[in-house]
Amino acid sequence: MKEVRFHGRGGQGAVTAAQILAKAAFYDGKFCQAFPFFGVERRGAPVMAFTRIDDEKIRLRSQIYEPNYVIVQDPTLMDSVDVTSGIKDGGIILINTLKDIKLNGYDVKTIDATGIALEVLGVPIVNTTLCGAFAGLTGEVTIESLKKSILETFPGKLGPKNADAAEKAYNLTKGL
Amino acid sequence: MCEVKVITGTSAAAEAAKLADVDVIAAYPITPQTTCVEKLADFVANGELNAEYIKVESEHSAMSASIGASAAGARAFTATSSQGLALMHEVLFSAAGMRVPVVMMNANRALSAPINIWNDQQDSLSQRDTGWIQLYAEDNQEVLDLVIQAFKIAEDEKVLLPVMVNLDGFILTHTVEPVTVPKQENVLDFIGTYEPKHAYLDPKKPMTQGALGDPNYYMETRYAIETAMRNAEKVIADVHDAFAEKFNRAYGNGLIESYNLEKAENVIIAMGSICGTIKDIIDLKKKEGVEIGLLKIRCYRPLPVEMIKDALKNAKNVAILDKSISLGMNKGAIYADVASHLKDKKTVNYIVGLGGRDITPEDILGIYDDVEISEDGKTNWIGLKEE
Amino acid sequence: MTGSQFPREELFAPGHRGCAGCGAAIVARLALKAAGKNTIVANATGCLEVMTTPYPETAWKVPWIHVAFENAAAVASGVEGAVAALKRKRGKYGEEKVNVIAFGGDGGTADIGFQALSGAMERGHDMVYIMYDNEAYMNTGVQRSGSTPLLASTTTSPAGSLIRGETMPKKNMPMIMAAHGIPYVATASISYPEDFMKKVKKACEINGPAFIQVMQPCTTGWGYPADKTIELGRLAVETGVWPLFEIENGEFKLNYKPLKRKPIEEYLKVQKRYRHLNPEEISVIQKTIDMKCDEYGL
Amino acid sequence: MVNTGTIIYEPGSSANNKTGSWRVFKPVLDQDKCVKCENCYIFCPEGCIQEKDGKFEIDYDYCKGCLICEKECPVKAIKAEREEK
Repeated sequence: MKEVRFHGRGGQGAVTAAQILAKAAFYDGKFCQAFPFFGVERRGAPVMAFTRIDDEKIRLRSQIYEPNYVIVQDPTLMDSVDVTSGIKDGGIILINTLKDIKLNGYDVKTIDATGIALEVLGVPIVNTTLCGAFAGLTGEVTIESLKKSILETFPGKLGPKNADAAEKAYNLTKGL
Repeated sequence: MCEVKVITGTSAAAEAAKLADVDVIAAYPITPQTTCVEKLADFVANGELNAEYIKVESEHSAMSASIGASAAGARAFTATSSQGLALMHEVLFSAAGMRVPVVMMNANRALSAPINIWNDQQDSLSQRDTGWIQLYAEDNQEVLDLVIQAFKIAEDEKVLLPVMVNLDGFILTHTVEPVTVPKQENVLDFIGTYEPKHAYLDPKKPMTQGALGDPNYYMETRYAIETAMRNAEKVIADVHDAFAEKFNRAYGNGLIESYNLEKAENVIIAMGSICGTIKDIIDLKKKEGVEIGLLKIRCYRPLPVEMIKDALKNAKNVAILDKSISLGMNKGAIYADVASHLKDKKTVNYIVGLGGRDITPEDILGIYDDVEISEDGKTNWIGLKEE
Repeated sequence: MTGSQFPREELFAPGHRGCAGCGAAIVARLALKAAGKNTIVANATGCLEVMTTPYPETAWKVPWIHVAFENAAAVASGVEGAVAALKRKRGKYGEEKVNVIAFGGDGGTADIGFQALSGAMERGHDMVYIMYDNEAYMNTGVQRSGSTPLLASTTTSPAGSLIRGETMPKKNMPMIMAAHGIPYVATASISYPEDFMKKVKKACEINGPAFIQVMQPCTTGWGYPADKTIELGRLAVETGVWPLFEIENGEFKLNYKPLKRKPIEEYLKVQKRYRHLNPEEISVIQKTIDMKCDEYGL
Repeated sequence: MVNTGTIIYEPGSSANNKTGSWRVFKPVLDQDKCVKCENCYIFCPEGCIQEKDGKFEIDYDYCKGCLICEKECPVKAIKAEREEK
């Protein structure tokens, strides 16, 4: 089983991202589960969301304490939240940033998801872009399934745009 | 053909109500139930569900309107949680006493104070004596399947009681996972149309519902509900079996589910989503050559006591998990109900997950270890931070 | 006057357990005569409910439902929803309009049932809510409600040496209902049956919510001989205590204006609940009634 | 056996309960004086004054003796008599 933890701010779509990833895994023929950290956070406050992916039916109902992957939507979160908490050996932390961030002892990958989102979507909403980057980096979900999941999540004009943003990030991170 | 959707537990409940082609929905929003009634509102707004959606001003009115609709002969559905369920308390008795087969989804959530929106099962367990059939889901698929089955159980002439389908707040309500959604024609073929013979409101055949029952009649009406509850045991099993045959999904015998109970001496009794985690632990230990078991209660009212006793005949040490607490007794509701029927075994009560306290696989492993050494009749609060 | 000015069909049967001279029974009987047999009734807990349906007997010849005290409007909402859905989906109830009428006493309406009533009215259900107002909780033994008038003595607002009965004026339900913007609000009295029945009929015909508050003297709670039920209702109107009016689509219309209002004392002196009043207190009540009548153009 | 849900299927079955025994005073209608104004008919809380062949008749099976009819009769055609019990 692979476990992913998203760090975001209320309103940035972390929960949606976790669900998009879960659905993408499902389209790849895997079992999945996605859920938010069950809080009362409002827009702007730090939030978490989780995705589980497995080849077998997922029955486990506890929260995720030792993720394989961590996705950070906003680097300023790292001032108040320990994004490295519990991460498994060999785990990857994907951070949306312009800077070259290093965290001692952790495999950190960075991407300017905000830049891609602004360019493709016209708004700094990075959740789908980061999903694309995650797919490129880890290969846990295929880009085809991810795009299908995104198109289903955003019916109408937003769908193709978000799928493009994800694909752009995917191509930048593939094989990194 | 079915369609598999990656959806939340509340969406699964809403999908099931839609498949059942409900006539009237009366609902009031409360966390973590809201996404169910939002989804239903979408269905109605888009013409996918032909129903009257009454946006009531409270849960008390939600239940009252549901009773009115069902008493008039309509298939009625509502959903609530926690404080909302507590607010309904008075009229829950009325629904059962008036024998209206309302189906309700309840998102299990803790009760105030302090205010807490997270999961435990205190809300529904506190309603155990209202005359409602209570069913509990382990995952989102079971939510959908239970809501469909609930209509068929509630509307059965041998039952005619309201049914509450419970799912753990957030743990299921806000978690997406794959759910197989059957075709509506198959569901309607399975549950049929609601054509009540006992209760409807039609000027062509006037009847009086909700009469005064004086001491000459009242006891008989309560006994009739108890009889219907006993009838429901068989109906729930039959409906489950028929559902399993038609839709290819089974859950034990419909009332309880045994998991590795044949060889296990140390077993857990539990209800709801935690059963999934427990099954994982049981499989894990099996690989190590250790046999432990689970008895999942799917139907809490009517409580299938004989089935439980029979399923546990090989068990020695029984850990009973409760996500509720009867204050002043230091026991959870399931323990209080079940332990007295297991006198030849050691029973230990574990109070877990109150107000959303997470229950980890390590907690479950610890309970299996503890039940073997703990003294009989003890109560342990798991994860309690003691000063 | 000859011929039948009133419908002869009786939809409210005799044998009910109401007190001799019961005003609530007159409300139900007249309302059903006006509404006709294509009617479903939802009843709040209260005198009317208890006295008409001790199992296994019912006084009702129309479909009737009771659930609890505070929820008649919510139950009626569900019934109305069911009727709409079953008509649309399964062709039930035929072509004719089905009236959904909720009955609640003053306690079940202005106090404990107020929230459910407000919700039902605001949601625009096609229903008629009839508040039968006897100005106290009669079913439980004459306790004060929000509809109890100033200085009336009840068992929970007793006339003592220090406190002289109810300290607050009667809650103004018709105006509160009018503020909901519903198409029809009216006051009525059982002592003016033509007026009351005309209003019930109109309320049934209107699409959307209608509210009628009908004054209904109570021999037991008010303390007067049973034969004076109608006389007291008439005195309430003639003295200006209970003006008869309609508010139709926001337009206020006074239905009856006495040539000369009778002094309030004539109304008060017949009733035990006002027996403790001294002339000064009677003049206080007279003043409040005068002010209200000025407001309503009486 | 109590009906499921304590539902009553016989509309108007309260008529089984003869409330006439409650009476202390009995209203007696003088048909010669009656002008058929219908006051007694419409104000009766029991609905036990009904028109039959052009005449109003009081059903003493149900009349509780409230005497609203006597009070509201404009021509004093109804008189109260003490019940002989």
